[in-house]
Amino acid sequence: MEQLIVLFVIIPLASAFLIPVVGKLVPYFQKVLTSMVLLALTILIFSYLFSGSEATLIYKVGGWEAVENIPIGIYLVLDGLSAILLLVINFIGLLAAFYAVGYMRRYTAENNFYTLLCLMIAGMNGVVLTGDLFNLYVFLEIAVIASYVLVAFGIEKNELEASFKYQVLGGMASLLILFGIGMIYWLTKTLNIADVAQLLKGNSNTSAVQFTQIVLIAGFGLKGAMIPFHAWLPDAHSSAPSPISAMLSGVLIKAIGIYAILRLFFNMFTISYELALIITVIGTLSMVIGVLLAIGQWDLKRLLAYHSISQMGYVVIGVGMGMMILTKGGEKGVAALAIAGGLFHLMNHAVFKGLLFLNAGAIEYLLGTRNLKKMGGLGKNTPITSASSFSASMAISGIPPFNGFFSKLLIIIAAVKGHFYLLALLAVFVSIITLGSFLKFQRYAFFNKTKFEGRLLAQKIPFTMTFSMVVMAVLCLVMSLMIFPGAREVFLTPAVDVLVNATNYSTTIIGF
Amino acid sequence: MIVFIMCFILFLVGLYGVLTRRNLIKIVIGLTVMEFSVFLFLVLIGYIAHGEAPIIVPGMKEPVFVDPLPQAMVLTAIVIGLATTAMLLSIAIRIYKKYGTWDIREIKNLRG
Amino acid sequence: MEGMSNIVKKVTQLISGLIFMYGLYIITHGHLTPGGGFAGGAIVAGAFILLILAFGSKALNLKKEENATSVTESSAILIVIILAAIGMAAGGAVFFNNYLPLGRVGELISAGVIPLYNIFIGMEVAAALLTIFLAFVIYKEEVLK
Amino acid sequence: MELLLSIIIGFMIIGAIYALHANDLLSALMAAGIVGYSLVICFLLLKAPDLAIVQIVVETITLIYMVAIVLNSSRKELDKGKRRNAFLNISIAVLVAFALVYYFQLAIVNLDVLGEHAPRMAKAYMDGAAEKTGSANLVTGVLFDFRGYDTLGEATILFTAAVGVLTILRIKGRKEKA
Repeated sequence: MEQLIVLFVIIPLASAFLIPVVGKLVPYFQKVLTSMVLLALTILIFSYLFSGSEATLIYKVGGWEAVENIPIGIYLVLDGLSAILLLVINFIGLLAAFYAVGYMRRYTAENNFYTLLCLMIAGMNGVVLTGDLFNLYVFLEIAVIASYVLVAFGIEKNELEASFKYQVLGGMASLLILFGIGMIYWLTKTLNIADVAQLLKGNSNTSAVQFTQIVLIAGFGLKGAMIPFHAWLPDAHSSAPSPISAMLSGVLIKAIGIYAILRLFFNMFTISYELALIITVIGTLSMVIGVLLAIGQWDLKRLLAYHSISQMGYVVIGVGMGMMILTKGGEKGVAALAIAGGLFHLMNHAVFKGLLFLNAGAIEYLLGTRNLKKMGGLGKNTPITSASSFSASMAISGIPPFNGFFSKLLIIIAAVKGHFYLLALLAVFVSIITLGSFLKFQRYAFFNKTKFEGRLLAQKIPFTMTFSMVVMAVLCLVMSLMIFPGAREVFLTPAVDVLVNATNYSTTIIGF
Repeated sequence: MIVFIMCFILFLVGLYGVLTRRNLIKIVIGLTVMEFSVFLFLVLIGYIAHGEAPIIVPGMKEPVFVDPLPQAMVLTAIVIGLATTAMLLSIAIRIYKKYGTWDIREIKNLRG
Repeated sequence: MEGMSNIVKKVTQLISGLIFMYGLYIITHGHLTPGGGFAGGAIVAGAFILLILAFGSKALNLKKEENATSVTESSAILIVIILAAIGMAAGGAVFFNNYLPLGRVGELISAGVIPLYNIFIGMEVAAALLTIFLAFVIYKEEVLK
Repeated sequence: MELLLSIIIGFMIIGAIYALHANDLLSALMAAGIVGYSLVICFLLLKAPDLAIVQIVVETITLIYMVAIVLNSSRKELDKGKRRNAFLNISIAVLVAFALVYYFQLAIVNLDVLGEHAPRMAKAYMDGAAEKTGSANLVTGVLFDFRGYDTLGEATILFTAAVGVLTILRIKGRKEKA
């Protein structure tokens, strides 16, 4: 299994380079190749998860062994946290790519679409796997530049503007991250995350380290669209083609924004109380303001984009609370519960937000409009879309049988146990508003009496789109089983261990 | 010490340009200025006094080399900057064709 | 985009061959002198851009050129990733392993696989920059029409 | 050395400010070019010949791209009505800049000064580099052998940019509804 880690990056890259060459000659080549590649990667990550090996796998690119215990090459590290992120990236990527087979017939240059999708996934896989700071920056750039283009794929006026704003803010965030990496290299003279963790173990409260932490939070916060930096998200996610908004909202802001903050601030910097406070405050702001902004929206995709911000807030407060409890020396059980809630919500959100964007795409495919007021009466002639959208809406607003309920429940229980009563109250309040706005979406889109007066663009939704939606809808139910001891050990516990006892990340690598 | 502060000031000038300029091309220029300052910052960190350029010339006796790692990082980052600028320019020219102006405020009220 | 005056055309005819050769020199001597795949590739692309600027876009069928450059670009980087993957099969069975003999420092044929990487990455950079420039030129042609 | 560098960076700052406030876009581009080429001088002073070559060529190509776009577009800056509270904006900007610089200065006060850099990860790259990678140019050795994985990512980024520009500048975005 050790040799197979690199395949997560080589296979998507090789297929991305192959598609422009072969794609022009063989018509269906790029669609089939992309789906096969992503299927293979999903099976690979499932095999790692179910092998239950628990050991963090380390792959030294180029075969450079550590010299006097100082790592000199680039290390690829696969542990619990990166495993569930890889699962989310590749599985949602597979479903989005399969969905896109039917949806992208309306667009020209499909060859480039599949190349850029493979590059984005290769970039995200590279970010999640790497154990080296500058390598994280390079692969982050690959994923982000591919997403800039995919946002502006339809080259309409508003898509170009949205992509330009996204690119300018994304470029600034990348420079802040590079600036932060420069500061870390200045402090510790090394780029390997585990090595930096060893060096920074002692003096983690000097002003230089705090300045670096703030710069990095600003950079990754901008990439993860947290509240003070969320300006680009509604335009970018609403103007992208639907499978891409599903990937952006469901996966990209997690793999690049949240994962990087978790990895750097838990495993690299020694966790401090002020840092945990900043992260939790940002999370709460995102949660509350995100949902308040979402209420007044009538454009379906913008509504979903704003909800992404507020749901990200849930994940961030879950993890922030865990960090606060750990630094305050509270009992590890509650901290593990909070972090488990945050990570579980991260996986759930990827599924139901992806499904909601796919539904929006199906509706747009049929009616050609995204405005809730103009929609209506879809309940009858598109049973599958309305059923899957119903299950996704119930999941996002946290109704019992669906997975959203269990992850929010974990977060709220942890908040109550950790005496964060205000956070628990806010979490419930935001969940109710989310339910309200999604009932509005259901009523207007599916159960509205008024017949849709415009011309139907297509009679029926292609098979590939319905198949992906059905699979995701079923997932919304199946994933709630992850809370029970059977499945939890496989998925959640290793990831939570990585974050709770954060220091043994560096000991396993350096001690190696 | 003064050099690092000047470098940071250059970063702030670029940031000021990106945030306040209304012209699309000037925003791209502001971004490139920010890139320059970050590249300079990285190379400044790797400089060693009386160090030699990191090329092994046969006639050298016991040379002290400047740190090659930040230089490798900056070489990669320069080409990333070129790729980002090319992307920004291609979108800027497309927006210019659709609206006929480089000015953001003009674009906002043309959009209506 | 119409070409420039005859003086510029004549000078370009003389110089662009030289620039092209200089770019190749920088690529192939990447592991001996400063420069390498990236710098050399950009210089080679500069030579071609100079030709297009001087002789205007009528001189060559741009659309065909663009496809040609994007295909060379994809194949060049495909070869780079295959070279790196060969490392997995040969030597220490590790990605990006330097499996060819290193030879003596300072000679042209030394440093194992590095010159091969240099050459193909130089090809890829030149083709990428040329594709981007051709895309701009073709787009301005469409706009003017 | 430090004095010489700070003078050059001072000129770069002035050039950048002019580039952002120039009326005509072409002169703004020229000023941006000056800033780019003075960066090349800094690289040469800091003993980084590799970067000097790459920066010169990349700066030239960036200028060619920008001028190719701006040449026959509306180059005059549309500044309808000088900003009424120009003085207020500038003072706010200077104040914020001063606060950030003060905080940055506080952060770096006890870090190594320019020149005193004891490499830790890079030490293995430098001593005995000829035997490990066999390349006389250490930076190429680091780029293609110690950290070849970065360079693969790097070449992919250029590939993405090329495919991206082709996608964005294509003529028709969507097929007409049949």
